[in-house]
Amino acid sequence: MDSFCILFRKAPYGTIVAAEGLRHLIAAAGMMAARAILLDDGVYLAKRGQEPGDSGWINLSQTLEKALADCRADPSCQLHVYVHEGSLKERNLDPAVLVSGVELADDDQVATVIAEARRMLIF
Amino acid sequence: MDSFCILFRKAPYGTIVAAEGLRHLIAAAGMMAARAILLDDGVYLAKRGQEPGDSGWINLSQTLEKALADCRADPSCQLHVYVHEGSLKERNLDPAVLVSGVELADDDQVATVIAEARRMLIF
Amino acid sequence: MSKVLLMIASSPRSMEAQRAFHLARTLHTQRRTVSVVLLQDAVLAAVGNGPAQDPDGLAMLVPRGVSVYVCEHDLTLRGFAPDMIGGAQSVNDQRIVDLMVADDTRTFGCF
Amino acid sequence: MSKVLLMIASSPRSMEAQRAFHLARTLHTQRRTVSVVLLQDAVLAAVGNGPAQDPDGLAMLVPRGVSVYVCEHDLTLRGFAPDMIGGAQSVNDQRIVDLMVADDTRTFGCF
Amino acid sequence: MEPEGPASHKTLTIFLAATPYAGEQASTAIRLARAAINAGHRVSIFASADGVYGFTVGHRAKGLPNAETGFGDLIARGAHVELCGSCLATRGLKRESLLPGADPSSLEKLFRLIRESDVLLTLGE
Amino acid sequence: MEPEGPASHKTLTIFLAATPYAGEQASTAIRLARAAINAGHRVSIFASADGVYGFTVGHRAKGLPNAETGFGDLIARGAHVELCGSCLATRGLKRESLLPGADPSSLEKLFRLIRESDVLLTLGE
Repeated sequence: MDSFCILFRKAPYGTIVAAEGLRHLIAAAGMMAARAILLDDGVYLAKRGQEPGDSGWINLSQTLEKALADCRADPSCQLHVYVHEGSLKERNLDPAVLVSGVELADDDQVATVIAEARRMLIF
Repeated sequence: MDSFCILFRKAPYGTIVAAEGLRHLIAAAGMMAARAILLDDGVYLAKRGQEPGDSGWINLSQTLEKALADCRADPSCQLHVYVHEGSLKERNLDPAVLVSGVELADDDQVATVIAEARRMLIF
Repeated sequence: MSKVLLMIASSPRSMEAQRAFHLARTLHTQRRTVSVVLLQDAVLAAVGNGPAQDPDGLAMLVPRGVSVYVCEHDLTLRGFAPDMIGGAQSVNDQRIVDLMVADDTRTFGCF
Repeated sequence: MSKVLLMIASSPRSMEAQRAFHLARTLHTQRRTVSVVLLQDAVLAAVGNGPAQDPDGLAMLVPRGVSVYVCEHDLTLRGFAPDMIGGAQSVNDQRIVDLMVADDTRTFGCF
Repeated sequence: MEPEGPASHKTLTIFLAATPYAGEQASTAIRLARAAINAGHRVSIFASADGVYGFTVGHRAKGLPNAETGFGDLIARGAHVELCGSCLATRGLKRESLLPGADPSSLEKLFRLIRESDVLLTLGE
Repeated sequence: MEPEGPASHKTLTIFLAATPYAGEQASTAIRLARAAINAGHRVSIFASADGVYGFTVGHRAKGLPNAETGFGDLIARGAHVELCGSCLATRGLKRESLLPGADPSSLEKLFRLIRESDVLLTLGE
């Protein structure tokens, strides 16, 4: 029950915040049970098909997807990424456009994940 | 008609932005016809009675009020500070709590001041 | 079930503060004990905002039994007197720390 | 009367972007020629937001005759194809500069 | 549940991601850290991303709180400070430009700090 | 109305108040400045507040655009860059840590730049 949680609230690229959250999530997953919640503009982090091209950015949704896949392949790794359904709906985003491995969560589930977290970083 | 305009959109102190806007407004008023618009959280910049105490901050609304008074005393100075009525109303702020020298403006007047500006800085 | 303390620092109308207010309501609905500390620009939520101005915000939390604490330093800095707030309590830094580290409290923030 | 070009970079739901959308409507009501360029997170206003989702935002500008241009670079970076937008035009950096420096245009931004 | 220590010996970790002059975040970190130390708690500050700019030297702030003075004072009072090392490298900040007592660190050390803390507070943009 | 020059010789001034790694603002400034220069326009960048951090040297950015490289390239292509002098002092940034071609300036010079420009664009937080 007592897990570490990272909250993603902002869209990727426009601010560094989502990229920073992702960097911390990946590091946390290697060390402890980690959960992430993507809500409000944070849901855009999981949008598949991002194309940084020669911008210098890494592809953030692909990095998230790879972290989830790597974790599934490692029995000791405990990582869950929840995407807030209400935020998707408000933005007219179909869950089908998200990278694989993320889980949907409603208001109630989001609040429960937060309340169960022993500590939370907010991005 | 062709004046320089500075837009204040954020509350003072929480971010540096309002203080920066004010610094630029005072400098601009010494060099050209300058107008400022306080709207959204920017209206809080003109709230009288700010008390920085020993925080290290200057009193921003007092600084604004003094700039307006100094300008009135100087016939060559052209400075107008407009406060958006709708933003005050949304925040339940009475115009009586504002420092002296500012002028109220409605949506239409705000849009006109902006459209008439030759150049605008946004804070 | 432990108590939850939400620390809010963003402007009341920002997405960040609105999300925190919404979360406080949901946690309260889950029958958790929820408190809120307002810091920085978030203190503006405690002045002049009746329910009519902000139906989804702070004003609905106080009547539901959510304790709302407002950073006195940040209120007076912005020109508001500590006695301007209805249903919320103005607190100094020491009291904020006490709330944050209280036993059986999970502190999350700043939103 | 010169044309007005508003450059918007903030997230569509932010106070900053909402203010810019509102300003565009008011300028349009004043019978000025208004165009909008969406950059950075503001490009998200052009994807998936029907009028039902955002009655006061971008979706109401296009039918009123406000030209809306969307930065192609920032759209594709975020995983959206340029053809996903209804009523808006995706543009490259060169075209954005052309719009900004066009004769008789007053460019204001970024909101 | 982990055992809770007595109220007088909690550990507060502040994760600071805002620049020193972005607004009030550095002041908030300093004020809360000072109050916590005064009450006998342990305080750690981990500066990340643009937060690392706060721990350079030579600031001459006018009209707004001097972050260098505030952070230096906290370090003198026993606050523990670590800075994200890769964030320093990204920004070209070298060790000799840093406030004494504010040392480059790593994500691994951050999560060790977090695990050892009773309260974790993020102060970002 | 001031006289408008031919479309091919406008002056664009970018007022940059965001840190180089706050997000996309520095990249936007660089991309638009580059496009403007390519089209034959003059470009000035005035960095203010946290924007001055973008014009230091030694950045080693990974996974996000390197602002130093971008700004250095712009200066090489003829972009004119000025930095708010008091903002540098506030942050303890010394001349020797600055990108060559990015010089400390003043509010007076900023407003001279603004008066001489056809388009003024703010890129802030």
